Formats: sequence, C-alpha cells, structure tokens
Amino acid sequence: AGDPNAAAGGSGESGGDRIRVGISVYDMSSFITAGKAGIDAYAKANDIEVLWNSANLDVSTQANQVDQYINAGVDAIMVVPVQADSLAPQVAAAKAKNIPFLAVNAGLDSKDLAGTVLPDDVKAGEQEMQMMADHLGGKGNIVVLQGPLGQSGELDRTKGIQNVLAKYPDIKILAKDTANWKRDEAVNKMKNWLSSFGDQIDGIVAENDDMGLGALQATREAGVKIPIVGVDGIEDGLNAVKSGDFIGTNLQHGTVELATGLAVAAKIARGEEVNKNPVYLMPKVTPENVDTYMEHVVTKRDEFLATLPQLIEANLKSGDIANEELAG
Amino acid sequence: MTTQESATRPAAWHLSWPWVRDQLIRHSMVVVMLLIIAYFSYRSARFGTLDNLQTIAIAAAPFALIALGQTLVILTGGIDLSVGSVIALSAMAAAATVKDHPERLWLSVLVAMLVGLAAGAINGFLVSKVNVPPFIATLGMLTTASGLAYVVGEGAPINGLPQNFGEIANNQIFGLQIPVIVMIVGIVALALIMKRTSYGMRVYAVGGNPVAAQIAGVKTTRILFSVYALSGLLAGLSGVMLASRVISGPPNLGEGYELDAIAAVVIGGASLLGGRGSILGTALGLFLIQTLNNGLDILVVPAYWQSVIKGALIVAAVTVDVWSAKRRV
Amino acid sequence: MTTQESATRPAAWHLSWPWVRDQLIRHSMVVVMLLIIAYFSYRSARFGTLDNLQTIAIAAAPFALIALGQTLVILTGGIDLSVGSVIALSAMAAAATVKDHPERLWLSVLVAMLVGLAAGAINGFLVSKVNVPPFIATLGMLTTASGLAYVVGEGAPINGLPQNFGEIANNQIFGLQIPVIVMIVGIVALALIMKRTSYGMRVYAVGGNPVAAQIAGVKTTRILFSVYALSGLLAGLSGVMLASRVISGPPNLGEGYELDAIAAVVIGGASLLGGRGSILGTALGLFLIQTLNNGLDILVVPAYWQSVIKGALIVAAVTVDVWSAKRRV
Amino acid sequence: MEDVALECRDLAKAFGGVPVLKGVSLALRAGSVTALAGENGAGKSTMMKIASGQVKPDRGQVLVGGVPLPHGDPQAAHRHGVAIIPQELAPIMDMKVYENLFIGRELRTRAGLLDRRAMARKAREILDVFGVEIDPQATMRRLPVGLRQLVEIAKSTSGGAKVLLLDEPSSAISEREVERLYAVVRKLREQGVAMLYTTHKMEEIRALADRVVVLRDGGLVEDRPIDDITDDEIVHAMIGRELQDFFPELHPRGEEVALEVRGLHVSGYPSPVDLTVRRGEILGLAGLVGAGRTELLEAIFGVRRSTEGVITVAGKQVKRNSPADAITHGMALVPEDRKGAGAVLSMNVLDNGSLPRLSQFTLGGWLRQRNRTKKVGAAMESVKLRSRGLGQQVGTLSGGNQQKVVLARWLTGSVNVLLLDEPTRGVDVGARSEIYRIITELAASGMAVIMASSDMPEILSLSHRALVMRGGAVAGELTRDDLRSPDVQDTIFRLAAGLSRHKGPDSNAQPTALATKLATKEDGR
Ligand SMILES: Nc1ncnc2c1ncn2[C@@H]1O[C@H](COP(=O)(O)OP(=O)(O)OP(=O)(O)O)[C@@H](O)[C@H]1O
Ligand SMILES: Nc1ncnc2c1ncn2[C@@H]1O[C@H](COP(=O)(O)OP(=O)(O)OP(=O)(O)O)[C@@H](O)[C@H]1O
Ligand SMILES: O[C@@H]1[C@@H](O)[C@H](O)OC[C@H]1O
Ligand SMILES: [Mg+2]
Ligand SMILES: [Mg+2]
Repeated sequence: AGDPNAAAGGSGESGGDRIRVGISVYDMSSFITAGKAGIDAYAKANDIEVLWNSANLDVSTQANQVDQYINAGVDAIMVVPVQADSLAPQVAAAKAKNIPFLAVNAGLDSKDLAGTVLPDDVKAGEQEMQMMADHLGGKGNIVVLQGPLGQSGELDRTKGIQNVLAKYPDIKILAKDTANWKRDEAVNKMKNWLSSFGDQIDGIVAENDDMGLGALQATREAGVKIPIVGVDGIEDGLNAVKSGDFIGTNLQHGTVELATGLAVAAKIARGEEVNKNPVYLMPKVTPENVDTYMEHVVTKRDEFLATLPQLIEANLKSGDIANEELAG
Repeated sequence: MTTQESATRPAAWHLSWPWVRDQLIRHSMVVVMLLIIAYFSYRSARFGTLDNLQTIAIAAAPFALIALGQTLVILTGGIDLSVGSVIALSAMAAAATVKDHPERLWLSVLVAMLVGLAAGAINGFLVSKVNVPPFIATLGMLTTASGLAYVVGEGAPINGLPQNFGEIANNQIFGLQIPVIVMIVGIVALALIMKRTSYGMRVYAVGGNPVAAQIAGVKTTRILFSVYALSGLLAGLSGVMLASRVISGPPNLGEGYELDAIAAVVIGGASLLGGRGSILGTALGLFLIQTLNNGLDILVVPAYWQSVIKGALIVAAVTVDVWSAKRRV
Repeated sequence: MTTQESATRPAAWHLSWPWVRDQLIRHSMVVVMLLIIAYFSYRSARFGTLDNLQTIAIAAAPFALIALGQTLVILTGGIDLSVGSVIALSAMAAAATVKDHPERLWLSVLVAMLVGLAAGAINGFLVSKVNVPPFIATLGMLTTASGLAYVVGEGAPINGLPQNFGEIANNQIFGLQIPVIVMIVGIVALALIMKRTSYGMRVYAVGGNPVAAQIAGVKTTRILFSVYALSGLLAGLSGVMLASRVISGPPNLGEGYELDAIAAVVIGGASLLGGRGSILGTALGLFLIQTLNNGLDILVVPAYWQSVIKGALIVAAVTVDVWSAKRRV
Repeated sequence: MEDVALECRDLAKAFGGVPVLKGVSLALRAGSVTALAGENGAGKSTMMKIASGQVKPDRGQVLVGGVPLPHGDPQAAHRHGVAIIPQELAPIMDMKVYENLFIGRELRTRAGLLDRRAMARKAREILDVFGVEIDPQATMRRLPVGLRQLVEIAKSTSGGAKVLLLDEPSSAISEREVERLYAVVRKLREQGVAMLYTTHKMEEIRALADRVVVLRDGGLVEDRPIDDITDDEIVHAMIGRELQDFFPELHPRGEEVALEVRGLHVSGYPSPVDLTVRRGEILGLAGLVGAGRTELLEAIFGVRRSTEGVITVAGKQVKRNSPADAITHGMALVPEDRKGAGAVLSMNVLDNGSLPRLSQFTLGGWLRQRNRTKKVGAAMESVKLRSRGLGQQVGTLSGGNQQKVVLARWLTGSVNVLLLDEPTRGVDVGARSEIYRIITELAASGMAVIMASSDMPEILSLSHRALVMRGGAVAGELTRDDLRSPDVQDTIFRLAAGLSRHKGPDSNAQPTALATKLATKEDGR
C-alpha cells in the first residue's frame, strides 16, 4: 500500500514516465484474481503504479472509488464495472479533468470512454450453445444456468445462446434461471430441476464453469450423466474438459484480458498509438487443446506470466488479444 | 410457535370439531407447512418422491447445522451474524489443508471445525467477558472472517482439489449422504440436550433472565461463551460439508446464510429477546424455507418471483402463527 | 455511547488531568474516531483534503438516510432489515419513471419516495397491527422487495436512462452535492425531533417500555407504524439518490446496506432492545464506518484486508466504549 | 460471636459519585432474623445486592462463615450459601414454575438427565407449604405478580441456603400468604438460617425479627434487639422525626357522580361489572390475590380489553379500550407493576413526568422545556421525591421513589378519576403517610379515587366505601360504617373467599347491613 498522492517519479524503460493507473474492479472473483496477477506482471515491466480497489459488487462503492482516483489525479482509470450502463457522471468528471477512462471485461454505455477491452460475451454464449447443439445432434432438451441477472456477462451470453437456439427448433429449454456464478447455488438448483424433469434433460448449458461444476455434482448425486458446457476455463473447468465431464468450455483468461486492459490504458495515458477498443474472442476449449491451456492457467503459470508483457505487445499489434502463444 | 407447549389436552382422541379446530390452531405452523406441501404435490408429481425428499434434505443440511447453533445463541438473547463467513473461512481452511494433505481427509474436517470453534470462541469471549453487544461482536466477526477467507486463498477460490475431498459430503451411509446424517443426529442430539439436560435448561434460563440465572448460581458467562463456541463449531462443520460437496473452496461460500438460519429459528417460534424457542421449532422453520426453495424450483418459477413468493409466504406463515397464538391463550 | 448523556459537568473548563481523563473516557468513541483520522492523515496527505471530505460525505449520504430511519426503528426495540432492498426497488421504480418521463425529474423522486413509504407502511402495519416480529416482517420485505426490483426491470437493470437523471444527486447547491445537503438536513432535523418534540419522546417511551407508554396514553401502535413508514420513506429517498448518482437502475442496489446501517446505529450506542440511542450517536457511528472505508481505499489496502481491519476496528471501538461506559458509572 | 453466618465490614458504595452506602458494618447470626429498615433510597437493596455479589462495593468486605467473598461474584455468593429474594422480582417468564424453582440445582436421574417429573413433584410439595394452588407446569408469565413472588420465595427458601436475604418479600402478596411466609421464615430460623429481612411494614418487623437494623442516608443509625426498641423509635430512626397521623382525616365525599361503569365485560371474566364513584370519594377494592381487581382497573382505563359496557366520566362517555381517550377525560392509572407497566425505566424523571400529558407541554409538537421542567418539578416536589434531580434515570431510583414518580406524573394536570393499584407497595412509612395525605387531598379537591389494595389497614382507614372482589365480580360492598366495625376483616375475608354468601346471616355477627347491600344491586353486580 502506498500513498497515491506521493510524487510520481522515475522513468520506465518502455515509453515515457512512470504513470499511475487507478483500477476499480467489481469484486474479487477468481477471474479478477487471475487478472490481477497479469496486471502486476505488466505494470512491473512497464513502470506503472497501480492503485487497486474492489467495489464488492456495489455500484455506488465503485463510484466512490472513481471519485477518489479523480481526486488523486491519476493518469488513467480502468474499471471492471459492477454494472453496464452506470457511472456516467463519474466518466464525465474524469473527462473534465482529462483523465482517460476505460471499461474492461464488462461494458459501460458511455460516449466519453477513452477505450475498452471487452470480451465478446455474445460470441461466448453462441460458442457454448453451438458446442452443445453439435453434441446433441441438434435435438433435445436443455437447461440453462445464468449469471446474476442483469450483469452484462449474463445478458450477452444468454443472448448468444438464444441466437444459436433460433437455428435449432428441436432443442427446447426446459428451464433457465440464475445461480449467480456460484457452484453451491448451482448444485441445489440443478438437483431441484433433476427432481422436476427426471431424465428429460439432455444437456446443461452453464454460463460459467463454476455453475457447470455445481451442476456436475448434482448429476453425480442423481446418478445420471448429462453433457455440460461452460465458459471461463478455470482450473476445475479445464480438468472437467480433460476428464470428459464437460464437453467443452470457452477460455476467458483473466490474466491476459485484464493485463491487456492495463496496457491499453497506459498507452492512451502516454499518448502512444494503440487500438483503443480491442475485443477478446474466447478460444474454444475442447479435449483436443485443453492441455496447452492447462499449462498457461495452472501448471506453467509462472513461465506464462514472465512472457506476458511481450505477449500483450505482440497481441495488440496483431489484433488478436486472446492469443496465448508468442510467435517464434 | 407451537411445538414446545403441551398444556392441557383432552384425554381421548375425540374427533369432535372443537377439538380438531383446537389442534389446527395449536399447530398452525405445521398446518401451513402441510398446505404448502399439498400444493406442491398437486402441481408436480415429482415433488413428493423419496428422491426429492433427499434433495431437500441435502440442501437443508448445511443450513440445519448453523440454524441449530443459532437457536442456542438466540435462546440466550443473542445473535450470531458471523456464521455465513465462518462457513467461508473454515471451508477455505479445509480446502487449503486437503490440498496439502490429500491423504488425510479427517485433518481437513478437524481444521475446519477448529477454525469454526476459534471464531465462535472469539465471539463468545467478546460477548460474555468483554460485554460487547452480540450484534456488534458477530458483525465484526462476519466482516473479519470473510476477509480472512480471501486471505487464505490469496483473493481467489481454491480450485484443483483432490477428488477424494468429495467423500466427506458425498459418501453415503444407509443410503443417506453424510451431511444428512449429521443433520439428523444434530437435531436429535440438540433437541435432547435442550430438553433433557441441565445445560439445556440453563441456556433457557440465561436467555429468560440473566439476573435470575446468576442469583441461582448459574455460571452465565460460561453458558454464553459455550453457545457462541458451539455455533462457530457447527458453522465450521457446515463449511467443510459445503466445500466437500462441490469439491472447491470458494471464499464467498455461505454469504448471507446467516439470515436464512436466523429466519428458520424465528419462524420456528423463538423470540429474539431470548428464553423462548425450541430445536424442533427451528427444524420446522428450516424445513419450511427449504421446501419452498425446492418446490418453487421444481415449478420453475423464476428466481426473482421466488423471492417475492418466499418473502410473502414467510410473513404469512408467521402471521398465522401469531394469530393462532392469540387464539390459544 | 456518550452523546446522549450529559449529567453533571464541572462548571469551569479546568484542564486538570482528572477532568481531561474523565472527558476522554466519557467521549471514548470520539477519541477512537480522532485516532483513526489522525492515522489516515499521517499516512496520506490526500486524506485530510476538502475534496476527500466531500467524497466521504457523498459516500455517507445514502447510508445516513437509512441509518436515521433505522435509529428510530431500533429505538422502538425493532429492526428494519428491508432497507437495502427497498433501496433497490425504489431505485428501479425511479429509473422506470424517469425513462418514461425524462422531463419530469421530480416525478421519479416522488415515485421512489412513495414506493419506499409503501414498503415501510406494510412493515409498520405488520409489526404494529398484526404483531409479526419486526425481524420476520422486514426480512419478508427484504426478500419480497428484492424480487420485485427484478420484476420491475424484468430481470435486468433499466438501461439507457436520460443524462439529466444525474442532476438529482450530482448537482450542487452552495458547493455541496444534493445528497450531502439532504443528509445534513436529515441529521439535524431528526436530532431536533428526537430531542425536542413530543413525537421523539414517545418513540423513546415506546421502546423503553411499551406497556408503560400505553398507560401514559401513548398510541403505541401509531408510533410503531410511523417509524417503519419513515424508515421506508428514507430508504426510498436513498434509493433515488443512489440511482441518480450513477444514472442507472441496478436491481441489486443497496444489497447488504442494512447491516452497515444497523452497525452505525449500534456503534452509536443504541441498544437493540430499544429505548436507548441517539441520532448524533448514529451519525458518529456512520462517520466511523465511512471514514474507515475511505481511508483504507486511499491507502490502497487490498479489499479483503480491508474487511479484516474494518471488522476488528469496529469491535475494538465498541469494546473501548463498553469499557469506558463501565468507568463512567 | 462464633455463630456469625454473614458479616458485612465497612461497606461503601457510590453511584456516579453520589454515596449510597457510607461504611456499613453488620453481622447476621445463624438462626436469627434481622429486620432491615430504612426509608426509600436509604441503601437497603444496595447492601443486599453487595452481600449477594450482584454489586461490587467500592470499599469493605462481605464474609460468610468468616471467609471473605470475592467482590461482585454472584456465583461465589451462591456457592457459599447466600440466597436472595430480590426486591425487583427476577422470574424467568418463559419457563415453567418448577423450572424456575430448580434452576441451578436441577434434579437429575441416575443417567444424568433432567428428572422433570421429580422436579414437578417436589415443586408441588414446596409450594404446598404456602397453601396456594399453583400448577408447577404453568408458565411463569401467566401467573399474576403475587403468585410469582410466592414462587420466588419458595425458590430461595427451599434451596438450603445458610444466609437468606429477603428484600421486601411480602410486597406483592396478600395477608393470607404473608402468614405462610412468616411460618416459613420461622422454620428456617429454627433450622439455623441467618436472615436479613427488609420490609416497610412495622407489623412484620414485630412479628418476625429478633433484631432491627436501621439505615438512614447510607449510614447505619440503629442496631438493637427487637425487644429493646419501640415502633416509634424505629420510625424516628428511619426518618429522623416523629410521625403523626399516619392515616389522615377523610373528607366527606361529594354528590356529583364522577365515574360510572355499566355492564363492563372485562375480557376473560364471565360477569359484567357495574360501579359508581362520586367526586371526592375514595372507593377501596379488596380481594385475594387473583380476585381481578387489577383487571377491572385496567379495563376501566382501557389498557385491558373489555367487550361490552359503558364508561362515563363526569357524564361524558369514554371510548372503551383507549387509554388515550381515558386520559383525555381525566382518568389516571397508577398500575400495580411499576417496573413492568408504570415507569419507563430508561428515561429520566422529567420525561416520565411529562409523558401522560405531553400535549400540555408542547406547542405544535415542540416541547416547552421550561414549562415542563417547572410543572413536573412541582409535581415531584409535592410527593417529596428523592432524586438527584429531574435528569436522573428512573431505573436508578429506589423502588419507593419510582412509585412516587408513577403517581406524581399525573399531578401536572387535573384528574377526575384516579385509579390506584396497590399505591403504597414498597413505599416507606414516611412516604406512605405522604401518599395517604396526597390521596385524601386529591379526593378532597374533587377527584374520584378507586384504590385496589391488599393492605387491609389501607382499605379500612382510607376508603369511604369498599368493594370486595372475587373471580372478577363484585362479591360485596362495605359502607364506611361496615369498615369501622371490629370484625370487618373477617367479613372481607369471607366475601373474598366466597364463604359468607351461602352460609347466610348466622355465620357471622353484623350480617344485616351487608346482606342488604348484597341484595340491593345498586353498585355490585
Ligand atoms: N444503578 C444505580 N445507579 C445510580 N443510582 C443508584 C443505582 N442503584 C441505586 N441507586 C441509588 O442508590 C440509592 C439507594 O438505593 P436502594 O435501592 O439501595 O434503596 P432502598 O433502601 O432499597 O430503597 P427502597 O426502600 O425504595 O427499596 C438510591 O438513591 C438510588 O437512587
Ligand atoms: N392460584 C391461582 N392460580 C392460577 N391463576 C391464578 C391464581 N390466582 C389468581 N390467578 C389468576 O390471576 C389473575 C388475576 O391476578 P391479579 O393478581 O392481577 O388479581 P388482583 O385482583 O389484582 O389481585 P392482586 O391485586 O391481589 O394481585 C386472574 O387471571 C386469575 O385467574
Ligand atoms: O465469466 C465470468 C466473468 O465474465 C465475470 O466477470 O466474472 C464471473 C465469471 O465467471
Ligand atoms: Mg430496595
Ligand atoms: Mg392486582
């Protein structure tokens, strides 16, 4: 912890002076925690001082944290919003003080944003639904476990799922409801649906891995095997893909996504040339490619983090910010 | 609530209307429960199955443990807001332990219970010795333990746990999952303790009138300490069961569970002023809440409508109970 | 807590040690506050600035409103758990209104307050007329209102609000944002009402001894009803301020705020049994919590360590207060 | 002496800097009863609380059998055999009678589990000593105050204590039960128990004590064997002056009807009640514990539900079940249970004093501080309240002084009908004679007074007329002349117990006046 008011000094190797970036994230989820590691790695390599606060899923706390960053006169503000379509007054206030303001991971409806680094959640929803549809041969009954109602991840992934379903009239949704990204909620909800629908359920589409893993436990308790698909590619999710418990998932690597967000923020603050709105397209994870991702996410994480700053520079040039392999 | 009062009862089992009416009024909460069950059974053939009963039971178990501890705390006139985050902290501790010692499962259970006990003991110390109001002491613990749960996982859930961690919650004995057995044993044991031992009687006394208990030589400080310690211990147990069931250590596990636990106790007829309530009442309150959760899911009612209905039904059930309590006197 | 007691005081302002010690003990909570402020000021030059004071004030305002209502409720021996979700519901209602009538801002404020009032009135009715325990009545409302907040937005936040909606919370008068002014006015007005009017005295009496109050001619039912209605109304106001500040209608707004509000009241010296507490005490408790939130953010303490520190400090502050209360008698 | 069971040495205690005990020393011998007398607020209860470990003394020591007790440790005191019947009863409301009796010394089966049946059985035996029918299985909350007190007495006297501290044990029970209490105390004395017995009733001191100790202003001013001291000397030691005219002269009642109750059906009682009280009249209500006097007063005032009937004050009908309306019409109630129903203990004297007539002290809802300070101050002055000022919390006043607050708070405005329920319960002789004076003066000024009391002399000397109640109904009426007749006590008892009606005129001398009254249903039912 340091005093954000302390004079910013020293100059970095890569382009310009030391800068300070204020970051407010919606909560300390596993996604965000993974992202923090990436951010720290990138910041260290690029002479950036990071001020980091979490809003505990409360928009107004997030507004307060932004206010504090504006007061402190940081060089850029990066927010992983609690909620899309909020914080307009705070974005405007930052703009009035010429502080670039970026939304990362989840959108903010504002014209005044200096940049965004967002996943294509609609695409993620489409991908996972497509995987399931292919697996089911275009026919069957599914249930959908949604994220917290109203969060952009939930809204967009649900939309993606619907987009694909429109092409498959023979796939029917028996039930869809939120389990708030949580395993323990998902296990009970799924258990109850299994009570309700018995063996009619042919597939489980979970909007993230944690809920898919909860559903997996429910199917085990009920002594049935139902194909499951998820999003995120967390350790347990990758393992489930590997063991065949999941038919697949979609990698949203927080380490890469958030570090890219910081990179874009820093470049804008330093007046460097950069694509201000790159999009993170989640790679599909299937039993075939799961081992590579397993290395980046779990087994060889430290090596991966060491090369991350370079990877991000390369990705920003190539435009594929979800890429995980350094060329050559 | 109704279960603990047994007053005068006609000797024979007349089925005369006044007698029936009297029974209905006396056991109004049970009547409400039966109506709800009847409705769900009518709407879905699956509701009444044995499988579904198991489903309700396994979902209820972690709540049951904390609701039992909470009952004792509330009987003393206190409250334990910290159980939700003590669940998180002990789950994280258990997960961390099992990651390091996958072969010694019992160690993770032990660690979780010790962590819970420690948290409960701190609450108990603050309340009974330092005289911090229970609301504040346990609110402080809620906040602190939830922070510590993240500290244990360095801000993230503990994933990649060995699969055998699941055995704690998912193995079966006599066809019942272990948490369900623990819940049943817990309810029976505590019901007996509260009814049949002097410890139980003293807990009631301390809640009913601490001065009177003190004058009568009851070691009120010890009793107070013990109920918080027990509540923590049970939360620890609940935490490891929950974590084992999903083979993961999420630092936000148990968030908000305290409200459901307290609700079960109060729906079960306990007074937050202390001295009034019962284990069986709590079990009934718990069952009411869990049955609602289950039945509404089975009918695929959207989550937010579930909230609306659940809130209204809880108030309605207690209203009927309050109304019938008036009739009874 | 200290503020409401004023008993005997030496006539002259001696600066003798016993007198100073006595003052320190008497106002221990203030002393704790000053120590915390001193620490933050020492660690960060930013902390003590006027800008930051405004930041604290604007963050405190929505909590202040619900903590004020909560103070009255707690004084009567009740509790209002529903304020958090009443905030959400009224924010959603305000957002829906402003979307349809962007030119009539006042209408959205009115709707939010009416929604809050309605929720509060239902709580009040249940508690005062139907005799449902406050914990259950307002827990039911918590659950119901939070569900309804999603119903209003059909499961999603209300998007695309007109920018002028932000004026309610972000415009300034005399250099102060409107919520800050509302907070100051609210604190002063309620402090006066509780100290200087017959209504305030009746609230204290109902909380201190409802039977005695009734025998003294106090219409206890009405008083009880009124405090819940007021609490709801203030939650409604708080909801529209919060929504306007971020120009958004999030259905989970205010989640968990009730615990912070209740904590402020209890840290401020109120007893959950009723009859004891004060508006100024609550203001102090609120300021303590908000200063901690702000200072720890400024020092960029990781979120989970913030929880640990906050929990521990709240307990410590109240411990000092309990200890000094003993010294005082 | 070697048989000293409990000794207090130089006990001193101050609350908020105000000394309450100033170095009191006292020794209780085994097998003796020491009466502890003193005005309200003299420090009697404080001393007992110190001896039983509930309050820490600032100075001094308590020794039991020569062993010093740790300060402020009730469990230690209990272990050493010190039991207390506190002045403010401490029943555990939601527990059963037998549970109350056995808490802390539960009976267990050989398996170590509670033996509830044995406890219930023993409880019945213990309670039988007092000759009252109390169901050991009844919940304490459902018993009237008097019966609760009996249970408390039974609890402390049956536990095998070596030292028993009784703080006004007879305050809530009627004479029949008091006799039983005496018997128990005497038996315990024979068994070698040392007792300290606080009471404001002179006849109790005479009946029981071997020795009298008097406290005044926190100091011990008298300590003598009972046979060496006269009643007047005790009173003088207590209040520092002579007491004349304990019962003041009754002024004649007026003619105008102040309160009229017709066909009032009190919820829970089968028969309706009629009564009339005229201006200036004091109507006594006598009866045994549970006769329904309290319920009648509460129903008239509107705090207890009545289902039917008409209540008029000065010719104007009062809304039933509305205490606020009753107050508007000039009714005032001083309830039996001052702690539970009378005062708001967490509020100060000034606020308690203003509560019943708040609108009188406000202008548009705002309190007029000076005005209410003056009026409440004067009212408290008129009953000679002993406090540290109007700012003192009522909960920290002595019992008797709390009672004065509960009475005096009505006196800031005009009262037409004053309903008094056990108005001098726990009040010292000095204050009691003041309250009697106040009551008669209030009556003389035109107020109608109904006074329920279990204190026989109070009924006999203070009422113009008395009703005897039984089972919630009026069982008989006594005129002033009846009240003066020598065998009136017996008459009242017979009426209250339901004996005289069936036995007819031959059962007693002096039946005729009564019989006529009972037949004419002018006032009774
Ligand atoms: N907790 C307290 N705080 C402040 N003052 C107190 C407290 N307890 C007692 N006092 C004061 O101490 C004095 C003695 O009180 P105590 O109750 O011992 O009197 P008492 O002799 O028992 O009177 P009574 O006959 O009315 O019962 C009173 O003036 C009372 O106001
Ligand atoms: N022996 C008893 N057992 C059970 N209940 C009793 C007994 N005696 C009285 N009661 C109940 O107590 C209630 C009235 O008691 P209460 O003491 O208030 O009457 P009271 O006439 O005001 O007598 P007092 O003023 O002498 O206490 C009635 O409901 C009556 O049924
Ligand atoms: O995939 C989700 C991510 O997008 C969100 O930010 O946090 C929860 C995750 O499961
Ligand atoms: Mg006393
Ligand atoms: Mg009575």
